[in-house]
Amino acid sequence: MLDIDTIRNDFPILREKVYGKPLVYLDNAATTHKPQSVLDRVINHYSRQNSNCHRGAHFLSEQASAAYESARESVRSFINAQSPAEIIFTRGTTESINLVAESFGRKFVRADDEIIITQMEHHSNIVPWQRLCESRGARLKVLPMNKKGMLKLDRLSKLITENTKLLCVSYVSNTLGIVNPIREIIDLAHRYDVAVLVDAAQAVQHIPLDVQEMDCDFLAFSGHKMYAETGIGVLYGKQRWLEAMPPYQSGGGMIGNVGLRESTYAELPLKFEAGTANAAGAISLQAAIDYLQEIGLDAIVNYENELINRAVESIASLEGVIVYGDFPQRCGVVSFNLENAHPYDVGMILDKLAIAVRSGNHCAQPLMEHLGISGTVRISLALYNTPQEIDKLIAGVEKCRDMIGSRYVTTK
Amino acid sequence: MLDIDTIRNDFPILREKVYGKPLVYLDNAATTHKPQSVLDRVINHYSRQNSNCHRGAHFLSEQASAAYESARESVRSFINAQSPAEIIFTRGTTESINLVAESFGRKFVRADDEIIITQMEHHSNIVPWQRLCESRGARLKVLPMNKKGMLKLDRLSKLITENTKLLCVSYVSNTLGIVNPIREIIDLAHRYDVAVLVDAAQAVQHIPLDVQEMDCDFLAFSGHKMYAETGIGVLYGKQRWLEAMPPYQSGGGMIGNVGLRESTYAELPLKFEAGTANAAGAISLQAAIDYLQEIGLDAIVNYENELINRAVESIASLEGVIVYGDFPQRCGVVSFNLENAHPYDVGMILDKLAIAVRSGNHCAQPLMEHLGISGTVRISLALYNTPQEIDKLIAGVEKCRDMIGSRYVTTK
Amino acid sequence: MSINDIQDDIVTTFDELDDWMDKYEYIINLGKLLEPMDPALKTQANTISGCQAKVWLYAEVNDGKMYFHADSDALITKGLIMLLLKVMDKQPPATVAETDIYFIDRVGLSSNLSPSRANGLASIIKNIKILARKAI
Amino acid sequence: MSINDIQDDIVTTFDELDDWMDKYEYIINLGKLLEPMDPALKTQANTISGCQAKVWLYAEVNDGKMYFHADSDALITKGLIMLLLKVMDKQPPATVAETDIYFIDRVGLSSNLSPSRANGLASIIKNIKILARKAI
Ligand SMILES: Cc1ncc(COP(=O)(O)O)c(C=O)c1O
Ligand SMILES: Cc1ncc(COP(=O)(O)O)c(C=O)c1O
Repeated sequence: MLDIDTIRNDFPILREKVYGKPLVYLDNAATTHKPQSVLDRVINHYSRQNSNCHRGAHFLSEQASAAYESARESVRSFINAQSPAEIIFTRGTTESINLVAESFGRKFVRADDEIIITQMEHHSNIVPWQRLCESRGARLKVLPMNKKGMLKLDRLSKLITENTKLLCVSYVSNTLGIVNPIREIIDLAHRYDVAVLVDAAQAVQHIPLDVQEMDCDFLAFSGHKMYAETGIGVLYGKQRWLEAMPPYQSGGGMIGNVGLRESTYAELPLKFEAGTANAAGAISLQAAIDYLQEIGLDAIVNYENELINRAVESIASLEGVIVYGDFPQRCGVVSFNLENAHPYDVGMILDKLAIAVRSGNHCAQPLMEHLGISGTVRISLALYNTPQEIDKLIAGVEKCRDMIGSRYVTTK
Repeated sequence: MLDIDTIRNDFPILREKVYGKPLVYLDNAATTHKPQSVLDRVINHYSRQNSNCHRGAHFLSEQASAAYESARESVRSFINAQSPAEIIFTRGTTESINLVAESFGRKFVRADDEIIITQMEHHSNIVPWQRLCESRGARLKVLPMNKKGMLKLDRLSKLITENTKLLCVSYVSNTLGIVNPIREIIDLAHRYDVAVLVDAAQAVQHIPLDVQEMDCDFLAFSGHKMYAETGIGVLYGKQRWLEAMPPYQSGGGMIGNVGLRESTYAELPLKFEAGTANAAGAISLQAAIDYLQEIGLDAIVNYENELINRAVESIASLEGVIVYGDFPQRCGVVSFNLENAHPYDVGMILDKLAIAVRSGNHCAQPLMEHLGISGTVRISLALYNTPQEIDKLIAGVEKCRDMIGSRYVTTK
Repeated sequence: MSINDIQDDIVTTFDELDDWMDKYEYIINLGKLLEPMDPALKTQANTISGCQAKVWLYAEVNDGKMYFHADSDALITKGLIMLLLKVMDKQPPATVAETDIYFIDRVGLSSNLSPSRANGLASIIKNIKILARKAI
Repeated sequence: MSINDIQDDIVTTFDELDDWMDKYEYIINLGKLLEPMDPALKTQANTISGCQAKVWLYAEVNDGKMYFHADSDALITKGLIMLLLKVMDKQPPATVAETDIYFIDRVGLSSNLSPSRANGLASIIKNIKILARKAI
């Protein structure tokens, strides 16, 4: 069991009040808060070892470079990559996916080739592929979902042709919280020699990842959704892909030799890290990983699963509520609506009760179209949420139902 | 006059010792240190208002969005842009330049078009243009320097043809510290309808900037070189250019509508900011601007100019030292070498005296070729450096000369 | 009542409401009172973008006054529209175009709702002003 | 002396030097003692990349022993090469290939110099080992 009181104490923002009430933060899929240990590590970096990495040869620069590379090693070990050369620091999931779209695309995607995405992807795993296909004359294909919110896996082998180059799929949906059978998907794709990019933005903070066991070709996630700073993220890529791909951005740090006419590029992973490294960001990610590992990822998984199940059950038992998706175990996220109420109204009222949820399309418009709605109310959990907070949410939703449904007429 | 003692007290890292000696940090062109007020603002953000910007509608999210946009407004006012729509937050100078190369390039650069750079550019303002020209079949032309280290401006009008689309030039050279006559250059280019991108990475922390007066079309700089966090930077672009350019990266936040086949894009500036915003980074930049403005940019300019002049004079007066560049006023930076000594040796010895300088090619290999050398020792100043530190440097360089030049033979 | 008297009136009403929950209850109940908009007017051209909820806005000019028709699929947005129309409806175009809408700020709705695009209050006001300027 | 005796010897020498300044003075002076390399051997193929200073490395095998020729344009790098050659020169290829070069760590040079690419000590060792493995 997690010691939730201690954990909550680790997060300074959880002591904040909103409209005079204690904050109930249930928008963790958008971004999580940061434990004091992460903040301390960032401040310590800037106060004691700040310097430009991999440039100078002086003491501070060596310290900063060592710290940055040690953060890379932490990430490698956290997702069990084979080599630190496979860990590229980016700004976040969106940039990681853009990197692959541009660089893998430039090298491997030709006219009439195909990229497959799924109907439940986040915009960040849709638009880069649309733009790639447009610029290359390639085709974008979409693996559909069924009514329950699950991918129609039986369609996948029919979608794949010999022109299919890449399958892009999220591990966990940011809207429904469904966990896709990622290994099955990857195995199937590999049987047809199709590479797989996994969007792990909503998985990495909830599920232990092992990229070697998964055998994915690329995997992307963001630091800010796993208790680290904004502005840092990761692209994992199998070394042979990364070796074969051209650089993405260019400039200082990613080059070998620069002549005025021609340049050669640095080795992995620096080849993909143009410009001054965000060392503090990487270090905050390392601190977040340390924090998760100290608590224990298995304990976190258990606790979060229990909590989400409790949330789903309580929400579903409310009258006049529609919960989206029908499958056994949600991961971190539940989406629902009040009948006849706009999700925006529900979100705004909950906000006034100091309950932060997200209402809208969750950057997943195609999924919304599939559901035939314009948006949902989404709650998303982190390891610091409590059963009491779920109870407050339930009371809040009931209050929304009363307010929106009531026939009270103002006299003003 | 600056109150240097107070200022130094603002920077926690300046209290650090290196090899038991007080740190003398003269590598500020690589990255500057951060005042406590910047660190406090970052921590305050994470501890009180952290949330995903422009996504949710709850209290914290509104706070974070407002803070992020207020940071954008600070930057706008700092460089006197016309509108916040012209301020794009990026990771840094390198990304800002890559954004223009990709997006302006895609729209406006065709086969046989020309881009002009100068011989003194940083790799980040060379390689993106090489790659653009390569992929588009365009030509890269180079404005040369004279022996004194100044651009041969009289060559510029001859270099420009009707196919010239863009001129990319640094305001201040990161290696020689020369301040290019930027307004003259821009006026000339505009006379031929050539747009101008200014690399202000080494200018923004030393010289007040006014993009409207300068009339540049694009301007790029990094937060980490002006006392803010790593991982944040700025691209300024004239609104009509930015409107006309296609998005760069794509994903959440930069779109209007996303269908599975087609998407529309958000308005400026969000169109160029795909993925979760680095709000903490932007806020740190705002805090750094506040810090500079509290001290007063004019006072800083005066102080830094005096200090750099003192440094140049003292270094030049040493026997056996070559100072690179011959022009009246350096900005922030001096490059030199000890005769017959490799800059690496000098850098390493100075390091052991706790004096952090940079030795090498400073990501400016073409400039090094022009000088006919493989590297220099570079010192670069910030507002917290002191005359006493320059004296220590001078003593250190003398020590280097003794050690490297001595005929002492070990008996071991 | 002058347009600013109406604005001041709204500010007073909100001042008397104790907390944000009450203020929103008030807005929601206002929203329920918004007259239904003719579905034929809910065209693409009359749709305001930049709001999380859908918003439609249309204006006619009659006898030198503007008559607004507006709707939203969210109740709170409807309520905000009601507030805006209290101030703007049946006013001359020039007045609508020139009036400084300060009640939003005074009531605390702007700091509370902006700068996120979710609400689009700013968008609605902008579009009201555009319509008014066209009608001058 | 065994290869590890030599390494231990170096460690002792460095331990006796008071501070980093003295240690570097020692390295620099070693550098001055490095025998000049035949310019004909300073070919592109014999250049090690990844160092801020230029480094050339070449090896011959004679009577089952490796004879290294190396140089750099920086004195400190020359000194580091001297230290490496003290340990590796005139040893059988298999020994060179297999020996764990621990003195670098013990002396504190690795934490002090890595992981920056400026120094390239790691590159030099890697290349020495590659040459040795080829010679086995
Ligand atoms: C003139 C110049 N341009 C560009 C850059 C690149 O900046 P960054 O590494 O922050 O992207 C630098 C600094 O390294 C610079 O000095
Ligand atoms: C599944 C998924 N993919 C991608 C993203 C984009 O992440 P970021 O905004 O950190 O780049 C998100 C989060 O918004 C997400 O939930």
